[in-house]
Amino acid sequence: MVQDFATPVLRNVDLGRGNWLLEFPAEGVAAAMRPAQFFMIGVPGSDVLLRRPFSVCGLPGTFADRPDGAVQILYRVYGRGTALLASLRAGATVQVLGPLGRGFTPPSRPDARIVLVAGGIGSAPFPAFLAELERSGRRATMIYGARTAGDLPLLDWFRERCDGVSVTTDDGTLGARGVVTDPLAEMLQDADGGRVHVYACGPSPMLAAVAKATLAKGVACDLSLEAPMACGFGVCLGCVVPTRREGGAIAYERVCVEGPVMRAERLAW
Amino acid sequence: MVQDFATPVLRNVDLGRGNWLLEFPAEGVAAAMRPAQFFMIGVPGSDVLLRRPFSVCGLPGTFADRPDGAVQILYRVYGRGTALLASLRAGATVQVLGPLGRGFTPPSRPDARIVLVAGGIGSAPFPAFLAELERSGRRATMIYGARTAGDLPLLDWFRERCDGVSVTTDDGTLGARGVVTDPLAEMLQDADGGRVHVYACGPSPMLAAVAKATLAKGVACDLSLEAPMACGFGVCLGCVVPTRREGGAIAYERVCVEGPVMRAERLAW
Amino acid sequence: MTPDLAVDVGTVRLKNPVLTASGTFGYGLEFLPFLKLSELGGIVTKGLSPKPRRGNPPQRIVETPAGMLNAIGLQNVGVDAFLSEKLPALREHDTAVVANVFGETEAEYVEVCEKLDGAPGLAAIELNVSCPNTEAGGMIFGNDPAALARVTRACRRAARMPLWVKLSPNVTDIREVARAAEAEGADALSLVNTFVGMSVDVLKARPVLANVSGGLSGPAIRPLAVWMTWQVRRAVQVPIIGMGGIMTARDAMEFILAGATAVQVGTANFVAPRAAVDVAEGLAAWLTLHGIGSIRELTGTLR
Amino acid sequence: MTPDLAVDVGTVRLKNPVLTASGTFGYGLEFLPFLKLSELGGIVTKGLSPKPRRGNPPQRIVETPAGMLNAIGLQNVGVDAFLSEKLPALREHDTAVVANVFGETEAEYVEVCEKLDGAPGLAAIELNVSCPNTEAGGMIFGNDPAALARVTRACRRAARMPLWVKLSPNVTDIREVARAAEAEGADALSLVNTFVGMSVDVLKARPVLANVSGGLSGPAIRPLAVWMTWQVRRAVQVPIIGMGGIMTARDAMEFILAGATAVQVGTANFVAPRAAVDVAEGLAAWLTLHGIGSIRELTGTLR
Ligand SMILES: Cc1cc2nc3c(=O)[nH]c(=O)nc-3n(C[C@H](O)[C@H](O)[C@H](O)COP(=O)(O)OP(=O)(O)OC[C@H]3O[C@@H](n4cnc5c(N)ncnc54)[C@H](O)[C@@H]3O)c2cc1C
Ligand SMILES: Cc1cc2nc3c(=O)[nH]c(=O)nc-3n(C[C@H](O)[C@H](O)[C@H](O)COP(=O)(O)OP(=O)(O)OC[C@H]3O[C@@H](n4cnc5c(N)ncnc54)[C@H](O)[C@@H]3O)c2cc1C
Ligand SMILES: Cc1cc2nc3c(=O)[nH]c(=O)nc-3n(C[C@H](O)[C@H](O)[C@H](O)COP(=O)(O)O)c2cc1C
Ligand SMILES: Cc1cc2nc3c(=O)[nH]c(=O)nc-3n(C[C@H](O)[C@H](O)[C@H](O)COP(=O)(O)O)c2cc1C
Ligand code: FES
Ligand code: FES
Repeated sequence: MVQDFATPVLRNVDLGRGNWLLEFPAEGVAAAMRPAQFFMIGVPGSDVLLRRPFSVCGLPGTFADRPDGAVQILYRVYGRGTALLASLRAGATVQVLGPLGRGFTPPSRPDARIVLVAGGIGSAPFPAFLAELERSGRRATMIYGARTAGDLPLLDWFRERCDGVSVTTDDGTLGARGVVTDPLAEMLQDADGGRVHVYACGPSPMLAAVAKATLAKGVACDLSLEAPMACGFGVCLGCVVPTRREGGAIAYERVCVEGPVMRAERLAW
Repeated sequence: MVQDFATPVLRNVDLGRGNWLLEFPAEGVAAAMRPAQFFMIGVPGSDVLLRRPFSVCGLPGTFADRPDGAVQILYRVYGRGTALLASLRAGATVQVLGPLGRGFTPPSRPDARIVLVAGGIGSAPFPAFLAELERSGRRATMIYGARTAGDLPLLDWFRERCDGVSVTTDDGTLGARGVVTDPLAEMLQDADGGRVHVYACGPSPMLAAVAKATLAKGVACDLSLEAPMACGFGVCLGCVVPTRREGGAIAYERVCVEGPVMRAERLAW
Repeated sequence: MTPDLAVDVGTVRLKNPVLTASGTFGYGLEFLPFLKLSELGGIVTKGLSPKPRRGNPPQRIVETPAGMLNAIGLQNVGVDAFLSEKLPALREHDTAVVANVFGETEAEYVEVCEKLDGAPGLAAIELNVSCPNTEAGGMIFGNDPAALARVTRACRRAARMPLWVKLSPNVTDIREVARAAEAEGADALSLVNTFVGMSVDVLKARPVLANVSGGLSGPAIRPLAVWMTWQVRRAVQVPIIGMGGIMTARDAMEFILAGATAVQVGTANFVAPRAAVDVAEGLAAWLTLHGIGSIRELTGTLR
Repeated sequence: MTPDLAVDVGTVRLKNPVLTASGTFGYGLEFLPFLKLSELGGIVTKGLSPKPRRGNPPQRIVETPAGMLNAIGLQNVGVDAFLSEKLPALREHDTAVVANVFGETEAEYVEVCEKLDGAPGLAAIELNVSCPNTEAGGMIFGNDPAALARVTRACRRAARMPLWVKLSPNVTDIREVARAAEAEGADALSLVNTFVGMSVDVLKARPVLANVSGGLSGPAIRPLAVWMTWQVRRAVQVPIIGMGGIMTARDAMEFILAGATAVQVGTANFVAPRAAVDVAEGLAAWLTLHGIGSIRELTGTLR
């Protein structure tokens, strides 16, 4: 179950343009962890008080040649907490709480057509998920968008493992100029809606657009949500999103416990 | 003059029992710096807000084989700030302000008998001072006390360079059981008071006892004082000690500007 | 000899002086993966209102230097669900359970107190008076000695069980509100609640929190909370439960020496789920190290 | 195009909105090794009293989480030495010099104001009203709207030059004292002064500061100070000079967006002697980056 452990940084790899891959041993928890579950990670002695949430990116087996029991997170330098992470070298100690939250579950229909939609660093949970799908002999298509060509970490890795990756960039520096919902709309047009299952992770406006597009077509859609978090395990009530209850009433549910993965139709955006 | 500079840690050597020697390049300021002047040192991004004061221990030439332009501080892990320093490895960045304050000045009398009195980590300013004395062909006697044998950093180094080091420990684990004022009193008994010049650095109660002993004998005595500091350059008024004005009135003077080295007779303890 | 950590907050005996602060420990059960509730002197629940409340829209929290702002808006399951669902489960654990109570009117406070009074397994009621009084133009109950006196008196009548009043620090002189609560029969005073603050998203030129302002907690406020503890100690006779930025046993000692019989650990629970247990164990280690038999020998011994 | 940083605090034009806070910048001259005073919008002197004061015994300062407590006790050279020794030297520098003033009685405030009024090279007087009124049982002038009104009125009569009143944050509702100062003719309000706090040496069971309590400053208090700025902005018409924990241009932007015409940098000067200049330069860079012509377009634009 969930554990709180201090662990050394094994590697902290600069992927360029502010994207980093951090690796640490997590023997006790890696086996039980699901893709899109997350860790709360802190750096003792720093001036960052609260830990920050990060999806697990690589579980044992996800990336070839990585040590047994080690996991990876893919992160982007955003503010103080992520800048601090980026300053760590191998050997530094991080304090890690996890696994937390509800991750992705593969579609129950064996013939489902799986579509992954990632916005920039929102691709973080997909490597572990793809590896899991692969192990059960399943494939996925990916739509991967960002502002510009450099903001698509691990693109080559995804290209090797997906049945095609449609790239979009706001500035047209790679793939189609546009946003992820453009290729998504195309895909959904021809497809048998009941067969398609979309998994999306990225900034909230993107997730809202993906939710809208899939709901309109009656397509199953799981979103991995973001929210500022203080605790990560359900007690501060800081990370809520508005959801719709049966009957239409609005409630606030916790991204860290009821999420981060929620069905698109539950959200009251 | 005084500079504020970021500089990499070259070495951070664990001397045991919480004593450390930190080395960093200080090209711009090392040449102008006097023994017992000090630096304010901070670690950006840490949860320690204010810098901490440390005497310069080694200036270029003090320790053989150390790189040109590098300086050393000798410090003891005391609270949060010094624990943070001890956690730094070579390559980490420290923010350094200095040189600050008024340092030691060798006695003007060429035939003066120089006695250094150090309490534990209070030995920090003496290596640079001894090296300077040596360069002008002068020698010193040392009295070096601490609670216990392990708390006498650089003792061997001092033994090589002084005309005798009298060691005292509270617990008798090395040298004479007792305090530094025991051998000091003996020395002052026989000596020509007008020729002796005492330089002392250590915890305030020790300095007060040294001041008392020397003043009673009319012996010249310079004390390197300690005080909590916020700025280190005279503007916060946080580091004051009570001094006696002509006429006997008490004033509060700044350890960081009017000190850290002050004549024993000025203090109104 | 194992050191004696037990303390008496009035008639409430705690096995150790460390409780968890309201709103930072859920209803307690969320922490079972990390600790045994019996390791704690007590727990204080999330604030309870007559009806469930859904709370404020997000963004509800933001980190600030050595602290955080929160504007949760008192989201809670309501007193009835607490009594039927949470309290029975908590009763299984050997710790003092304190129900934190709030209302928007005096009548709401009274309603919740009446429902809680005498509930089996409940050790005390703690009134959160840092709430706007909707009947009095939104003025904060706890910021006005007269209003605080009125709500304390009403709750005192409504509940015979131990009644703690949790003071707001956003006042000119906390001793005035402390005396008002004591005079109206509070059995103990908890202090402090959060300080009102605000954070600005400078890129958007908008408040970070949807609620505009929030309550500041965490280490940043500790010196202010210790000072208030020391001031209140010399103004009242009833026991004090001190809090504000306690992260370690050393921090707790500041409050205990300044006069707090017990302490609460809040924001630290988010940073490290075992924080409160670590504080209690650290206090035990402290007593052992210094050869002190009981924590009670230290309470209020600041000179 | 170089961005326009000039602001008007009433009739006082500042070349940029960054001043240094009283008590954190000495008399200004101590910073000449690090910066040109002309790089600053202005400087505020250490608080000046009728006679020199030697201040409190040590220990006077202690670091706290993201902040520090100080109990300097208003050590200063006295108004006469300031006028004869410091001001002439400051006049050589192209920056606005503001004299911070305090007294233990209304008469002392008036005496210092009269001496300073119209002194060549002085841009404004700032009243520090966070002082105990020795004639009124030690009550803090600035914590009581009526007392604040009286001392403001008296100083307003004593000085024709711009008069700023610096508010104490240790009050239930800062808008009340803000309105009182405005009504009595304050030309601008500076906020906030330090929050009262205390730190305990747990090994000695003694307060760390010889004075027992001290004033909390630094990043820890920023969210509280920003909130007070925003509150006061909507309560008064006069310009606000915001401060409390400003370390960077981003921090200064919080205050400016919340309604501060200018800001003061305090504790940051201890951490980095060029901090205030860095804030001013950072604001210029911000304007350039966002293509904004003048900082005045941003003042109070928080929605
Ligand atoms: C379940 C979950 C999984 C995540 N996984 C990853 C991941 O794998 N890789 C990755 O790079 N990032 C991930 N994130 C986002 C990551 O947690 C944030 O980027 C990080 O917390 C930012 O911290 P910071 O200290 O750098 O920025 P801060 O200084 O904390 O933030 C700067 C500003 O952004 C705001 N802010 C902070 N966090 C968020 C947020 N999550 N949403 C909206 N505004 C915010 C703050 O209020 C502040 O104004 C995840 C978030 C969640 C909730
Ligand atoms: C001019 C000068 C030169 C110095 N040179 C050296 C040196 O070369 N090597 C060395 O090891 N140390 C030196 N010191 C002392 C050193 O600065 C302190 O040990 C250090 O600041 C402690 O910081 P900390 O964060 O570890 O402890 P903190 O956590 O800051 O302190 C813990 C406790 O000690 C108190 N405290 C902090 N500093 C002092 C102090 N200076 N005196 C009394 N009480 C204090 C605090 O109030 C607090 O209660 C020097 C001090 C001065 C003023
Ligand atoms: C997220 C959060 C929610 C809180 N909710 C409540 C509450 O419901 N009732 C209450 O009395 N105090 C509440 N508080 C205040 C805490 O109980 C405590 O008084 C305060 O946080 C100071 O302690 P700390 O610095 O250790 O967190 C809350 C604090 C936080 C951070
Ligand atoms: C060491 C110190 C001394 C101070 N002295 C004064 C003073 O003499 N007069 C005054 O009005 N404010 C004084 N202050 C308060 C500051 O001017 C400022 O209001 C406060 O520190 C908040 O700003 P900061 O967080 O940027 O430091 C002092 C603050 C400190 C830290
Ligand atoms: S982060 Fe605390 S409840 Fe979700
Ligand atoms: S440390 Fe600030 S005046 Fe000496």
